[in-house]
Amino acid sequence: MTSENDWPDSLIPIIEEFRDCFDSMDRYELLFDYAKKHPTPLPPSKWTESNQIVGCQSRAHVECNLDEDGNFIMKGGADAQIVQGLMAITAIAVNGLSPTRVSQLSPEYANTMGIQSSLTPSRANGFLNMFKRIQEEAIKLS
Amino acid sequence: MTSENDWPDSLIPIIEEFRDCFDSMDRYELLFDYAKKHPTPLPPSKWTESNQIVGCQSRAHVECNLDEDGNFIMKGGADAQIVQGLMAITAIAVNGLSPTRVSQLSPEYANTMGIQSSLTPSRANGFLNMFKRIQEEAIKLS
Amino acid sequence: MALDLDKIRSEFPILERKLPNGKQLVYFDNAATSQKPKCVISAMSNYYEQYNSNAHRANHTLADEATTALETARKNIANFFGTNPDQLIYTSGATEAINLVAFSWARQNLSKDDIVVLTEMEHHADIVPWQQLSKEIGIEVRYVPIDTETFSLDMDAFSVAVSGASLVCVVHTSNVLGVRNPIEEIIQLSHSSGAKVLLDCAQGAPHEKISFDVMDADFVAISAHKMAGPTGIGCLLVKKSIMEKMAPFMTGGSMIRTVTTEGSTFQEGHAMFETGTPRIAEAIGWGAAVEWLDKFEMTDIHSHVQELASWTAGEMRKIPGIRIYGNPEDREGSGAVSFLHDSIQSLDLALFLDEGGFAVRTGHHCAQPLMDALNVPSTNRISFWIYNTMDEAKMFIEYLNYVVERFS
Amino acid sequence: MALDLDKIRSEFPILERKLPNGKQLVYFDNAATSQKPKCVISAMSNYYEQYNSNAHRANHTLADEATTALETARKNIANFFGTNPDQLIYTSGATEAINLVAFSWARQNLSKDDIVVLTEMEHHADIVPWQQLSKEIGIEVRYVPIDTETFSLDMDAFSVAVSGASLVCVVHTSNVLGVRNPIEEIIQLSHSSGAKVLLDCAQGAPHEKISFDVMDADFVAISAHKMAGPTGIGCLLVKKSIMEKMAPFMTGGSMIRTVTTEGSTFQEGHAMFETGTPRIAEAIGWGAAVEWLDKFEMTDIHSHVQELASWTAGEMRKIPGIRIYGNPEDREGSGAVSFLHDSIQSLDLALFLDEGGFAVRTGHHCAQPLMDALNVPSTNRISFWIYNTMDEAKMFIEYLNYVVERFS
Ligand SMILES: Cc1ncc(COP(=O)(O)O)c(C=O)c1O
Ligand SMILES: Cc1ncc(COP(=O)(O)O)c(C=O)c1O
Repeated sequence: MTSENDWPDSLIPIIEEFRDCFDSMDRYELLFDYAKKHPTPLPPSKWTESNQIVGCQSRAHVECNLDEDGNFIMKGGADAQIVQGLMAITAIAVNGLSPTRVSQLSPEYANTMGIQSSLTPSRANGFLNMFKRIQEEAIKLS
Repeated sequence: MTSENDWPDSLIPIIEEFRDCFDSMDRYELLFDYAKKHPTPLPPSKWTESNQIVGCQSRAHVECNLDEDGNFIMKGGADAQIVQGLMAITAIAVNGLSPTRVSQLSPEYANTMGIQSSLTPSRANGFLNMFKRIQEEAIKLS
Repeated sequence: MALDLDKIRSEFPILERKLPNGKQLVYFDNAATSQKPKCVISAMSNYYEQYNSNAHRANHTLADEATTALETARKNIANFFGTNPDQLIYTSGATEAINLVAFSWARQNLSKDDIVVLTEMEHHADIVPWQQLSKEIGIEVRYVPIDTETFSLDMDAFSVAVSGASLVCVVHTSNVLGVRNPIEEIIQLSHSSGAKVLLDCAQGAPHEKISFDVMDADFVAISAHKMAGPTGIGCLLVKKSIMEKMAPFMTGGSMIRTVTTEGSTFQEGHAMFETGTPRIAEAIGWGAAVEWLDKFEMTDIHSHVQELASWTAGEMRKIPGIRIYGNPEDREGSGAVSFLHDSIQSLDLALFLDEGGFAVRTGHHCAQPLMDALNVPSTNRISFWIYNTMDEAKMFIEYLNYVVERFS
Repeated sequence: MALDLDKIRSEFPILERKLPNGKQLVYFDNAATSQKPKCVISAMSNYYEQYNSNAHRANHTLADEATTALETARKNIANFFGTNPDQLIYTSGATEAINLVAFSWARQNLSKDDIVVLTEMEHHADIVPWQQLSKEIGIEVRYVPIDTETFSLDMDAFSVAVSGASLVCVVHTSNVLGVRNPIEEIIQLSHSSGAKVLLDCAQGAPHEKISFDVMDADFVAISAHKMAGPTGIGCLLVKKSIMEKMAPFMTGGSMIRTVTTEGSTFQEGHAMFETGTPRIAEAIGWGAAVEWLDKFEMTDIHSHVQELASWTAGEMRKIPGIRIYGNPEDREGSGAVSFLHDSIQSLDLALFLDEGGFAVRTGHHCAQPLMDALNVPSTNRISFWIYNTMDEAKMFIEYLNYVVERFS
């Protein structure tokens, strides 16, 4: 598992940004912004039962592949913007890494960013389910 | 309804006897004695579904008739001696009265004798069910 | 008579709750479950601390006290619902009550060619048991549509659907729309075309006095937990003459008269349908709840809720992008306000509202066919009850305005 | 390790109860229902006072807390019974658990020619559902007799009966005799002849650690209220592979995945069998009860009960006219002592014992076929649990002697 000073480079400025937030509503606003900046969105037309994340309250779907260089690419889509924002940040973090690296990543960043603490346990669970799903896919792809 | 000074004569000495009891166990002992002295017992061979008193915890059966003089006769049988004792006393009280008189009697004597207060509500209920049944029969016979 | 809200609120310990983020709880999820006054909670604790014992066949004092309490509760609850205890069967809630009708009555009295009429407004509890029955014995299930402009049942369609039907199952008050259906007319039309009527009063009972004998429905399903009572209990009210046509459902202790290895005979009346150790504490709790509710007039509770709902809905309609599903300003109905914002997704809005301390339900509310009819996947829903205040409503409107301004 | 009885008793408020006649309560009706420690009562009050809310689809804090508590309880209860939460279905008690097997599994997997094996020792809850199934689909029901001298199952007869059977339903520990059946042998014999096994552990669970995964039964039925938990809840433990072969029983909210007017799809696993608003307070209470019980070793509880039972039974055997049905001196078993006096009728004795403050059960104990086998209409039964003391046992013997002397 990665430790804090071991985050993917792309994640570091995002973590800083969230740490500067004043309160939860600020963080949510930032998540809303990120939702719009998802680097590899999965459009609703591609949402299927097989790529759905179970145990999420909102609908959330992920599809993971390798690009031509063998680097990990996670496409994601969710109906709730806050979930979409979390997915976007996750995609920014994992896209371009090796699948092995992805499978060793820790989901702790959500905590470090102060997001997880403002989620109720079952929503935090939804996030962890998404993360687990991505790592399972990464293991399959590595 | 009868008031206290209106009990059938046969009941008066019994009430006195119970009032002299020291405690519930004494009263139960007396009920046991009366169970053996039932003037018109109904033997178990005559217990049928139609003469069973519903809502009694123990099995209890009554059969009511008029004798050749048109006086009320209640035959009773129960598996529990305490119920049988209560039935015996009731039989002593009502046997030989006119059915109209029986239908106007009050079940209060069980209270006056101190018996009802030592019965739990559902047992007291059982006694009242028996009494109601006898009165219904008395009305039919009058 | 106006309700003394300070006094009422002081009887609900939970209303003082602060959420982990420090915000004061504003409980607007009453259609999901109501809060319980102290007297209900303590009636149950008191049972456990003073006379807990298995009821029935009571030959010791504690057992007798427990039995008496259980049956006294039945009497009081039945009385509250305008009927006698012989017509009340304890269940685990409205869901089990409806299933009981499906298993004990419908499986006995309906067959392949029978027709059951439902509405698009039904809760899943009043849909799936009938779909299952249809799969099993082939009954036809008809759905009466709603008018999505007026949010009311299409009574013309109802009149057509009821013809030839054996059973009509209708929600008294919709948990999503808050709409109260014209049950008097429904009962009258159903009976005159020879159909029995099952009313799902899960939402109706907390808002309107249910008078079973007067309303003349054949079956009424109710949950305690939505009307100040505990979880785990509810009832089915059934007309005596119809109860006699019901066969046992679950079987075991208490519901039998005799058991031999050759076969068994059963109790009559409600006892036939209540097996196993009774929900004693729950019945006592519910009994305490109706006793508490009886201190008020249901019409006063209703007026209070209606005032909150109509003010709140009015203010919400002024907020850009908010659309309300239902007619919360109507005099009838539960005052539940289902709504959506056109750009803030319902689950995001749920999170924002929770962040502000507002307990609001979001989702399909176990009424997916209604969601389909409304052509939405889910709604946000606020719902009021006796202890909610105008201040809470104002705080909500203020907060909702802030959220919409910031996030839309 | 010896139990600290003073400390234990101090946790049960009811044990200080005086009856209306001034007598101190001696609670010897534990096989009917156990008393509840303060922590169980307050876990439920605390739920109602702090975070009462409808569970599932939790999009506000309270609902999330309630859901988490409900599922944490499931985890802890499953863990207490040596299995994982996926194999635990909440029911209203052991009775509903057995009915669930009859409705969801047996109606799917058995037909006319199948054989279900019961014993003469079963509680009505484990007889009537099978008789009903037999009436409905024509399965054969076989009863394994008991040896009325040794009060144990006739295992030779069992070996014969099991051949060709599809399902064997056996009570782990008899509520009347206190006898613990050789369930290991029963499970082994049943499985090797291809039958599934349902154990009625209503009486076993309060006296012996149930390790579902180790014991390898297919179904286990348990009631919370007999093991320090509240009324209105219990569970069915089911092997995952078998749960997959079960069809829905009661239907409605929560157990569905999708509902349309065309039809519905269902959840998988335990969620398929739990519909309607969950028994939230009850699950939380039961969770607190297993947590409390987990502070002790079940073997210590058992030794304590066994010591009381065997001393009491020994003394009772010295009283003229008393006959005991069962072997309370045995190392195994629940220590329930069923008895009769040869001249004092059981209901009279019940009244005398109640007068002395002793809560004792009297009747057929929902086991009429066993009564028939024993050739008695009813018995008096005392049953001990963790908080009973040798002093209470001595008072009982003294009082019973007095009653017998005075009334026989
Ligand atoms: C052996 C046995 N099985 C089943 C039951 C039924 O349990 P419940 O009434 O809690 O459903 C009992 C309790 O009375 C019992 O003792
Ligand atoms: C209209 C309606 N019917 C039925 C139910 C089911 O009630 P319960 O979950 O208490 O069984 C509900 C509650 O969610 C409801 O709102």
